[in-house]
Amino acid sequence: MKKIEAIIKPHKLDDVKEALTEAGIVGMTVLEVRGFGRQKGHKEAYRGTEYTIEFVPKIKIDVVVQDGVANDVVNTIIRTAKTGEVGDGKIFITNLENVVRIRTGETGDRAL
Amino acid sequence: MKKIEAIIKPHKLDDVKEALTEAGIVGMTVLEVRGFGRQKGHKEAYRGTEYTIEFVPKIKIDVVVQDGVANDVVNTIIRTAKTGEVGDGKIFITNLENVVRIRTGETGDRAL
Amino acid sequence: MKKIEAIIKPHKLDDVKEALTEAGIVGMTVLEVRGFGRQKGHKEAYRGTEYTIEFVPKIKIDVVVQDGVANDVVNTIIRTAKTGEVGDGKIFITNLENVVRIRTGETGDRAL
Amino acid sequence: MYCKRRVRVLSLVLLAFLIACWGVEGMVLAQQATEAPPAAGGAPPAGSPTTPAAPGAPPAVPAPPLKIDTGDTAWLLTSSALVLAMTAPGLALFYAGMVREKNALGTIMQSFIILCVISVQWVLWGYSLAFGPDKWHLIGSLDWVGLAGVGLEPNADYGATVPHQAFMIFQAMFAVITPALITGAFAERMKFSSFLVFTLLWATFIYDPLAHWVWGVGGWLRNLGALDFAGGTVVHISSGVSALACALVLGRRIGYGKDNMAPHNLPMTVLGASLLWFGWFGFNAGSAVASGALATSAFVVTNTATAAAALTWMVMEWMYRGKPTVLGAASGAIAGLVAITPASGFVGPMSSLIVGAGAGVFCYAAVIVKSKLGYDDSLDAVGVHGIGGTWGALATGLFASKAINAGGADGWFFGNPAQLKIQAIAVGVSWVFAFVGTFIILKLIDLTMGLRVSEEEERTGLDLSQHEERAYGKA
Amino acid sequence: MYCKRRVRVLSLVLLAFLIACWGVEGMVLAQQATEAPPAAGGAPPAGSPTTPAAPGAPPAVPAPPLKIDTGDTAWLLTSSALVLAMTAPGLALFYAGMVREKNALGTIMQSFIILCVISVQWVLWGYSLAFGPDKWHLIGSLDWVGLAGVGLEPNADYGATVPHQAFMIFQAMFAVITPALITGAFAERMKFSSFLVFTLLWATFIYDPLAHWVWGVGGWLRNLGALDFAGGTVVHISSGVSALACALVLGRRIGYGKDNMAPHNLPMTVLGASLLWFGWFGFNAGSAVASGALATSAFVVTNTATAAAALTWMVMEWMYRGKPTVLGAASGAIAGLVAITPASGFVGPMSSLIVGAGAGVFCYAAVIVKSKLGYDDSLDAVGVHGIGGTWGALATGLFASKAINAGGADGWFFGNPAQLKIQAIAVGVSWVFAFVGTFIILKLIDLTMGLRVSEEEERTGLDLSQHEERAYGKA
Amino acid sequence: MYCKRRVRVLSLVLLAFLIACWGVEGMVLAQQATEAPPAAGGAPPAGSPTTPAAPGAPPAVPAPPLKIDTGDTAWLLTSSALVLAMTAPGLALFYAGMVREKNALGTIMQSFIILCVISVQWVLWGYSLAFGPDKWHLIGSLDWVGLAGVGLEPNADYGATVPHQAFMIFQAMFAVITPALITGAFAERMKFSSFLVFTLLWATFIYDPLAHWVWGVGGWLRNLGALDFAGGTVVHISSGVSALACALVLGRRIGYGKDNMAPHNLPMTVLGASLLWFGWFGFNAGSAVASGALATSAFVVTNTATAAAALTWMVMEWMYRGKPTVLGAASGAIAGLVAITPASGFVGPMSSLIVGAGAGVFCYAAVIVKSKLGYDDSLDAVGVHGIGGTWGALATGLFASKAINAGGADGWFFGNPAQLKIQAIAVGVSWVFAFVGTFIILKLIDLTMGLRVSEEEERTGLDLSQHEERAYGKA
Ligand SMILES: Nc1ncnc2c1ncn2[C@@H]1O[C@H](COP(=O)(O)OP(=O)(O)O)[C@@H](O)[C@H]1O
Ligand SMILES: Nc1ncnc2c1ncn2[C@@H]1O[C@H](COP(=O)(O)OP(=O)(O)O)[C@@H](O)[C@H]1O
Ligand SMILES: Nc1ncnc2c1ncn2[C@@H]1O[C@H](COP(=O)(O)OP(=O)(O)O)[C@@H](O)[C@H]1O
Repeated sequence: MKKIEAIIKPHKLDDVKEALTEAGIVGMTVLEVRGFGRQKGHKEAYRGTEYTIEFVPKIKIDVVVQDGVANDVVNTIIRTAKTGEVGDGKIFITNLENVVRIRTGETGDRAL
Repeated sequence: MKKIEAIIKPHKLDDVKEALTEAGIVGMTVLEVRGFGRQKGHKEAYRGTEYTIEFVPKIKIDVVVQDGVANDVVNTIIRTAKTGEVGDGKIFITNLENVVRIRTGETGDRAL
Repeated sequence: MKKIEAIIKPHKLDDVKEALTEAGIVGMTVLEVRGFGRQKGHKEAYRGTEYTIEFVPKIKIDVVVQDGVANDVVNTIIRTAKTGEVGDGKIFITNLENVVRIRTGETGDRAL
Repeated sequence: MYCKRRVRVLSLVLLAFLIACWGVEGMVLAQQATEAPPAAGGAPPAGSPTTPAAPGAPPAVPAPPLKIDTGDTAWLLTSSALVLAMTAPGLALFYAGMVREKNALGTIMQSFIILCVISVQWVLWGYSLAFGPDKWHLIGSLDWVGLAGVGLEPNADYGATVPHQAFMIFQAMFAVITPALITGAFAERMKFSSFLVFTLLWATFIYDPLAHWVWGVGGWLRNLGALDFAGGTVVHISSGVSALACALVLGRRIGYGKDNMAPHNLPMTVLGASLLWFGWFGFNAGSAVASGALATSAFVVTNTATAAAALTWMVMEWMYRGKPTVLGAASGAIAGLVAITPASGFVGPMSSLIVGAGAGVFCYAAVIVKSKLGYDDSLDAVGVHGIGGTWGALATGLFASKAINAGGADGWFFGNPAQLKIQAIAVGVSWVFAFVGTFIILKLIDLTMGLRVSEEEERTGLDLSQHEERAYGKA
Repeated sequence: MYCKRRVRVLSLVLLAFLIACWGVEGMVLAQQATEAPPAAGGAPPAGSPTTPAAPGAPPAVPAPPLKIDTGDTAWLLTSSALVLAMTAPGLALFYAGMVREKNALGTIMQSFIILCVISVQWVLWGYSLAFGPDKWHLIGSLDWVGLAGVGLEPNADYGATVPHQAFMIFQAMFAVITPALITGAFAERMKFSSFLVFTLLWATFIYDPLAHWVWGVGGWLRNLGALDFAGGTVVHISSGVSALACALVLGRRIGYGKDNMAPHNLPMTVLGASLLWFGWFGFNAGSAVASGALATSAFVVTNTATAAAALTWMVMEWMYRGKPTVLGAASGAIAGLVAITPASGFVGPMSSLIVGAGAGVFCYAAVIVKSKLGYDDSLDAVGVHGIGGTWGALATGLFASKAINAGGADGWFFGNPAQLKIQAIAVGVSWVFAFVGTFIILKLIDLTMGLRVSEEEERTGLDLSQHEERAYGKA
Repeated sequence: MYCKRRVRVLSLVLLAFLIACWGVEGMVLAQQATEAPPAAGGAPPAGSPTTPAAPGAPPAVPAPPLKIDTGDTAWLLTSSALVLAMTAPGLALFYAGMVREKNALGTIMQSFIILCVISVQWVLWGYSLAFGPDKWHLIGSLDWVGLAGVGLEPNADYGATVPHQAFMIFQAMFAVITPALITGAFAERMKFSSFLVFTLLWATFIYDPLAHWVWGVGGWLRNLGALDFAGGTVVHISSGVSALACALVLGRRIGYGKDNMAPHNLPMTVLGASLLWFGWFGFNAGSAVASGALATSAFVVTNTATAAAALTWMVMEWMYRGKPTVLGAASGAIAGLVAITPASGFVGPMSSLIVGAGAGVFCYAAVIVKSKLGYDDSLDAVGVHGIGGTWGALATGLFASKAINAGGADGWFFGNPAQLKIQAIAVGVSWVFAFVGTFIILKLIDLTMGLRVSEEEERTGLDLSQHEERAYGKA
């Protein structure tokens, strides 16, 4: 199994989720993160003080899939999360040793 | 070393934490995530508008342990986080190359 | 490529980020987590009720780098995140199968 | 299908409304007719414990038509608005800040909807039951139902210088806040529909009679000489004791004593507490039903007792636990406001320091003791209102002075130990009546529609389970 | 370089200010001169629909110098403060709670800065246009520009017992809140600079004339006999209908109907709604411009209608959707406040129950219908203020009674069907005038400076794009 | 063990309280005796700068017993409640929104507990020091300690138509808010216990004497003819300058200039600012100690100056930095309120526009300059209150006019340049006195108990380190 971690722009989450669902993915885990990279942050000012905020809000999606469909999933994410502008994000792929479904104790591909 | 990532129901955190502590685990890292899976979300309505929220609040626990105890840990989590209903969550197990303790610079099993 | 996950004290984030930037790292992803370990938590009280909060606020930094610079990065983090007191945190190193840049579709080291 | 049903429901309601609208025409006409003529009370104006003349005022001359005083009316209307602000946003936020995030809206809703329900109940029958012409010294008659006969002329009994409706609406705000105080006891677990039924029954069968006994002309506790300037028995003991019944009948929240139930937003709670303090000036000083010396005195002692109680609670906590807390200071302030309420028109500023300090001591002790006894009075309605109100009612029997209010009485420390006994009777009666009455109402509801939400709903929280809303949405 | 520019800007501004300061000396002197002598209006006091004598008051004797009544003035000043609190914090929070987090500050800012802009506009020329000596029954003259002639003596036309400036500042608060209500329609997408220009033009060309027609001595709708106690047409229809024009001209928010646009902070919204309720007592009861029977009556019906409307909305929702919501109850309360506004000085408490219930029914229906029609009135300014105001203005024609206010008129249900026709005319005129006028202003601004922020700015949110601030900072 | 200690503490306190309760009986009795007889001041009523007769009022006839006016009293009580709301929740939220989340409660607590501490201090000795019978033109005597002799009859010097205690409690709210304003300077780093001691010393040794000099009968600055209607010197200069001393003595926060210290909740700050605006009507218009022309005038100029200042600050920022900010508009409003405070009973509306605009310009400049100078006045108490108060006090010397207030004086622009000199003296004296006095108090505390929390406590935040609470709990 592969674990696919995708960092994307927040407003793309719905599109990505729908596309993945259509592609037959039934589970994923999502969290809010702050990204630092080529995309510039923004300025803020409060009375006399100015701050440059270098971190940009991002969404991270974790999807665990069978080895066979990993490529499809990556491509689906690329297709739907892309705007073509700096800051679209990255996808990290790791090998997973095992998966367990807590409810049933099933392991491996059957746990997905 | 193994990294065990468990996605569980939020109200099970205390039970899991206690069971792991009893099992001799001295460290873990916890974060709030939103899960998408077989468990259904809920509806919300604000004046004329209705939303279906498909993401469910979950807790993710990261525990890094020596290879030998990984199985025990997984079983402890299954035992304590299980309610038997859809949405109990998943456990992902990955192989870890190394661990470092920042305070001392120790690495490997000694860093845990 | 290696994925380096560092759990650090929140007020050290700026220092670590700057040091990594100076060391030539151009991207990272940051999130807020709660840690449980040797460092003690704190007490809170509300009217007649007292709570012991065992989880401590921490920051997790994810940095993905080429294999060659992983060691440097780890050392940089150790150097800047260390206070010498319990709770300075841990660094976890995993092997990564692949990285993709969503904007361009580039993979591997070029995607960083 | 579903959609069609909805459209049908909507049309039906619209139709029903239009018919209702037409139908009430007659009733409205009839009512207006009774509104127009001055509702000149037959009885001559009498000095009464609740609306005593300001010291030094000329003795009331019987018979001449009562005249509205613009200053008195301005103060009473201002006070009514202030007391409204006590319930919403005041109490709503005070309580909501103390619950967990998942119950924030459900808790706010309880105060807010009580404001709506009782505002209507009061106009329709509540005011009549509480203040209408006396029956057997126990209850007001139904003569004033729908405010029939409650017009814009002064009523000699309840405020000789303000429109009768001004007194009515001021009292409406009291009737509103009292059941809202109870919600602190059953926070985070009561079914919304059952809560609505409870509120309506409680207001009608507990609050209205009790208000009549203590404040209504002819009420038996009033006749007995019990002093309760702004509601120590009627408002605070009644709500605090009913809160105890609620906590006992409903039982503890799931996870009580185990899960972290820390307040989700203490700045919200302090905001609520501050607005309560602000509004309480209307509550106490407005109870003079006139603007002048008595209102001023009530205002001053209210502020002094509150400050003293907040400091006392904070210091107690500091000594007992090691740190002074913000929630403690805010709770102490509320305890002080509660305790000074019955005394506010009868005691001087130095006495009020002691009344306040006592509130800090007793209510803090009550809250600490509660956590040992193990019943789950979630937001300490018992400890603050039940104990604070009891202390305040008794303290009135100690510190009351005719030098402050010639229409009142002297307390023990001013040479009249009998007053303390009268106060004790009023306290005892209120305790028993409120506890037994509330217990019966709760049991009735429990047997018919059930009191608590299901376990899963409780875990999910009231916001989603009862209202399908979340307090803090994420984009 | 950049830094130097800044320093230069700063010095220049300081200099300019000092010169201005000196320059206005003459003007100020001139104004003070006109302020000192009593601005005794030439016309004898006349019973007027907006400031009718309290029932039973002795008939006004012509000629003797008008005397300030301390009670009336106290109530009017209190009311002015209450109405200020309606806009900020009331409306600001009510609206801000309903938008997404990224627009929270931008939404708050709109109400807050309108308070500032109109406070100045009103003193400089707005009051003169609205209430100044009549021109052609259509507009006030410029005689009172800069408050020339608006002094501290009573003005017989607008409050014979209070300083003229007290009436002026009370009305200022009405002029403030009206454009602020509109901001609900274009929330989350309007450019700040364009919004400022819109506000100033709208106040000057829509609000001021309309206020003159309905409330100004000589105004043609007032002469027609249209009843509008506290602003059903002037405030609520005008803002609600203008909101419709805004929603249509600006178009929908990006992602409307697709993205989750759930309110980011409903406790904030309920806090705002509660403060609106609190402040509305000043709005309606203050419109008696005196403290006494009429103010009391307005106070009572305001509270009753509001409660009835909140309950009705909640019940409608419960039947139609399956759950009673907190936002629904709060929205219903506002709808009730809106509807009772024009009627508040003319109807009795039983009538007000129906006015309130009607508001709950009609406004809820309007909100449901909107979501089918597809225009994006983001925070339902049309459904609540447009529909609620229209219902209230018409209901005044049904339920008004001279038994409540001798200076008013009877409505249909009290034997005078003609009044409903007059009300309908006033409603129709307000609708057309506000819609057309707002449409023209918006189109002018759209062609010159543009109305909406860019797509990227909208996605980022108003807080960062318009103000470079975030509502909730993280350390 | 631990538990036993606690129980013992609790019992001891309860016992102590009961004994105290008994013990004070005598004292209370004694006090009541002095309360009862009318505290008729020997001196005939005199027009005084702080409580001037309304223009046009009949000249005061000496000797006849003073009569309480219900309208005046209603307004003064309302104003007292409004000023209370300025400190809590107003200022508490205004400041708390600007700090980091970890200090939110600690910051709220400072305002809240000052309200409690000073409410008690004022009743016990503060009022006597400030307004009691004069000693050497420098301080009030201790004759009125514990409010002895401060009864419910009017006092000719301080309000001939309201109960003396009404004036006392109104002034109490001023004594409360002044030290609370200072807390902005030492936010996020002061030890709670030291802060309490500081507050008590500062109130007693700085505020009370200064209030006596400017407002007390016999006070030397009052005798000099210095005009300060509602507290430009007494409240704002004194707090602003003391804030400067605090910022200098305490030093900067850890991480100042490096860490992100962005406000954690700006909606909370705007809510606070709006409530300050709302309450300030009581502060300024209430300072007329009567309801009528003067109160109305103060009300109008307060609103106008505030609006003008908010707009000016916003425009300055827009030009200087490129974006108008919400915090800027709110800050500008407060600056305007500060500046108009001393002038509010003496200037007309057009003058107030300039006073307001000046506040926007000067205070914004002060805030910008601060960030270059490098001292850490965390929430800009110096820039807003020190500079705004100074400008307002001087502007009073420019724009005051006897046409507005016959009991006042003319300013430079109305032909009396001498007034500006008097104002300048009062400003200078206040600056020196407040700065030196505060400096000494701080040094004393620093040497004995220390001023700042430890480094680790500061990093953790005041909420957990000083109070063991968190503002926003997570379930
Ligand atoms: N080396 C890295 N390790 C971890 N996360 C990274 C890394 N580089 C980029 N990211 C994440 O990807 C996001 C997008 O990266 P950025 O360089 O801004 O744009 P792009 O991917 O389009 O080149 C960042 O905000 C950060 O969250
Ligand atoms: N393929 C997956 N990848 C990542 N996370 C997943 C995946 N499938 C499920 N999850 C996580 O596990 C949670 C529980 O999954 P769900 O399908 O609802 O129930 P169950 O595990 O009982 O079958 C989800 O909410 C989600 O957070
Ligand atoms: N076995 C573990 N698995 C995952 N996270 C851990 C583990 N041990 C420690 N951590 C994380 O590292 C943080 C610091 O650990 P702690 O034991 O307190 O201090 P130290 O690393 O200095 O010994 C913890 O708060 C937790 O977030």
